Amino acid sequence: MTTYDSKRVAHIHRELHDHLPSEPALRVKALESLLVEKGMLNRAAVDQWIELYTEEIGPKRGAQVVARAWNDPAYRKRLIENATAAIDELGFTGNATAHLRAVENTTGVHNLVVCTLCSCYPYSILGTAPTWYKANEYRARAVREPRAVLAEFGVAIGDDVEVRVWDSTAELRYLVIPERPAGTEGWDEARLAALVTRNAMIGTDRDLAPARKGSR
Amino acid sequence: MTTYDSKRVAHIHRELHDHLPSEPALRVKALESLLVEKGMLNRAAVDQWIELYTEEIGPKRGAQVVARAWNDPAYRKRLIENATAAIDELGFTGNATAHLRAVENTTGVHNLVVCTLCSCYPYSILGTAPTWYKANEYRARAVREPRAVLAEFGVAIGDDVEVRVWDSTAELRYLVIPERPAGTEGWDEARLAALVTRNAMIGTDRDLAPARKGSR
Amino acid sequence: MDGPHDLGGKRFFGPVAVDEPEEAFHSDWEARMWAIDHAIEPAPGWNLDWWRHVRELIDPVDYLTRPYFDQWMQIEAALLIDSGVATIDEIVSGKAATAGPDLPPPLGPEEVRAASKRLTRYDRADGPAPQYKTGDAVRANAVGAAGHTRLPAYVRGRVGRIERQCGAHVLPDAKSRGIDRAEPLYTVRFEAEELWPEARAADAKERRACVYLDLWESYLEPA
Amino acid sequence: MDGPHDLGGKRFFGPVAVDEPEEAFHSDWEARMWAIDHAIEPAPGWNLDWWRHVRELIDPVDYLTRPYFDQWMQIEAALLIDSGVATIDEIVSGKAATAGPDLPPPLGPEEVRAASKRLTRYDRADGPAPQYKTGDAVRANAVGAAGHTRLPAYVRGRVGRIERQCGAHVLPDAKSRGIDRAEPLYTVRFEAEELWPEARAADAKERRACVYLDLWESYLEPA
Repeated sequence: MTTYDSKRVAHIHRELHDHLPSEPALRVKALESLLVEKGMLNRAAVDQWIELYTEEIGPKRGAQVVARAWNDPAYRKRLIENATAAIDELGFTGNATAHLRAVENTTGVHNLVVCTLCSCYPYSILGTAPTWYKANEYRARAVREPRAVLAEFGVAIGDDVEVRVWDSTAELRYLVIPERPAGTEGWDEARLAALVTRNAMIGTDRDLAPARKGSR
Repeated sequence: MTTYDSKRVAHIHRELHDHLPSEPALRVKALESLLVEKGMLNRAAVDQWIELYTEEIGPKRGAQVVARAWNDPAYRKRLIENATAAIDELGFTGNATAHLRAVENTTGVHNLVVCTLCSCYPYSILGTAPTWYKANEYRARAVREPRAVLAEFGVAIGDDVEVRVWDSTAELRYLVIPERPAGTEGWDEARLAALVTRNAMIGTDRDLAPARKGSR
Repeated sequence: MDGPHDLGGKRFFGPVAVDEPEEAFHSDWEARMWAIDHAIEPAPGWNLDWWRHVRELIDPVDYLTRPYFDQWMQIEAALLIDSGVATIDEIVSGKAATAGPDLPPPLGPEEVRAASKRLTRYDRADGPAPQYKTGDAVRANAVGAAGHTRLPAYVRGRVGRIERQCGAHVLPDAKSRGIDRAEPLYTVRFEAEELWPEARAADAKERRACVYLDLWESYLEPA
Repeated sequence: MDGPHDLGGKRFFGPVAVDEPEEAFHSDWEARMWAIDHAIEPAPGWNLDWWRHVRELIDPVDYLTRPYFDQWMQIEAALLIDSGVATIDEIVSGKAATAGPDLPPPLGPEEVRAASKRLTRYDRADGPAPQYKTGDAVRANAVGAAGHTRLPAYVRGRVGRIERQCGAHVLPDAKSRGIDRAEPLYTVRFEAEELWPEARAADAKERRACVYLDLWESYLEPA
């Protein structure tokens, strides 16, 4: 059984450090083999998880949620009030979205999501997290110098805009609803969804104007 | 001129990280050559510094100070009151000892010196600092779990003893005066000094009883 | 815990690597490690808060330097060893010397879709009532916690305002020790000027900014 | 500055490498780097507080992983580049492309002994009088400083007692920006129970312990 003993585990980590091969792929391969031999893992389930998150579960889901909110004020209201219930209408609830909250960008507000302590992320609507989101640099800097971080993503935030950074320290997960760009009046949900980038839903993208994408 | 610009220097460090060879010896060799070419360094002075700190300046000096304090109560008093002046009597003032303070171990008190923020050390009486003193492990742990650290040095500290850790955060430097061990009555300074270890003067050694050293 | 994971506000990390291909997985081993973790019961008695704490306990330098999913591998290895399911030799060799634990059969491929839709709730309807209300000024504990906690160092001792009550959620500090105890949770807003000394300067570059954190009641005191 | 150098109290670093040969230098390159640093004027306008800050600004992972004297090399390289004395190409190649700065001739071997005896004092007789006296309770600033400071994170927001007044010493926070300003310095004692949550437990392993730090007046407020 799990011991919940911090010192014991720190010692185990040092042993692992000393004995594991350096190459991650070799480490994972051995772990997978061992788990299968122990009867704890079905390799076909691994394949299935990869397929599901490669083919189906990803930022396209979040984009669809955002597009619907742009086109349907009643849906937008439900999304703000209870995001978990609102994404469930589209069948998108699941991994890490039992306590989802949607936060809205406006002319005067920009939202940015981070997890400084680990890598919390709303998987079932955004898919797997980008590497930069989980990296030391983003985790350290997003709360302290969000404008400098956003500038690296090509996003300039004026002094008149309030930047709200959401540090996912509990089991709440955050979805940024970007502003609907001008020039998209009358567009249907699918066409709008194609404008919504993954980064816009994390907050590291802001202006989704179609011209910028060179599109349509 | 020096810019005092933190961001600029952080950027320079990243450039250095990207361009310097990984091997420290190669880095230092190139630096030395460059400084000589720039007229900023005399190689013979480098050799002289190494010789001085290898042959002459080292923990033997501190041991002599401690031994004198053990044998001469008046000297001990002066050492406690103004350690810089007291070591100057022996010609030992110099690098990093302009503001020296001596702290005494007793039956009920053990002192331990650390520099959590960098590696401050009283060079002119203890010589160059041991690698462990400058290492992450010691710097992180000495203030928080001094008994556990001392145990790794083979030093057991009872619950009845107060551990005082001195974190060298300013330009004061610390010298621990260990307890004079029993069984050394009548010993002269030289004989006593041979018992005093470098670690005892940092606080990572405590019991200097001669039997323990298998001596004399 | 004062560990390497507590990165918020730490200075002079380099630029963010923004030029990353937008794909679910960047390599085969990363994909497999991610999926293994979703396909197994990591260890008897484990929970997510303990899992996070086990990551925090990775050697500080390894924590900051080893690839992200390599750390997942090491977490799982540590969970297996800690709970007595595997030995370090088995982890290194990839060969089982003894039988596995007495767990239900592993997740089958046909069960993956349902598992992906499963909601794990952390709120507890029967938890205690909240002591603070929206708008209250609160100060985060100055001292932190010896074990796992979700109070980052950068808000310790700082004053913020309750933005909203979130109900009672399971307290990670307790859960990571195997105890399921709910406590009122709040979203708390801290102004940049309260958190960062440079934000107080008249010529501060990072103006008009704030950070929201979700903090449990025992992390807070009235301010 | 909230940087990687602020190591005091950070958890789960490994054992101390106690089995180290007791010799002045462990390798030739370490000895030479140590001695180079003692034999040069590192850069025009440098001072020791700036030197320490330049070390703190090393990439956080490099700070925690590169050998100690390798970091001295990198500090000197950064000082030379920052002050315009050398370019990165010169540092890498070891070959000077331009003449050196207009400094006095370097230290000669015959001057080394005298240099080793030189006392650099940091107290200032004409500095301001101290506001606190021995026995006063003081609380260390909760917020820290954006630039170089000698207030470690582990005492921020904690209460200690003035053990003694140390006179007025040059403030590193200012000196590292090129400003020579003295401020009263104090040795302050903090009890382990005030600093470390686990020391408050009834079964705490680390009993009867305290930490003394030398702190400047502007780091403190009355408690």
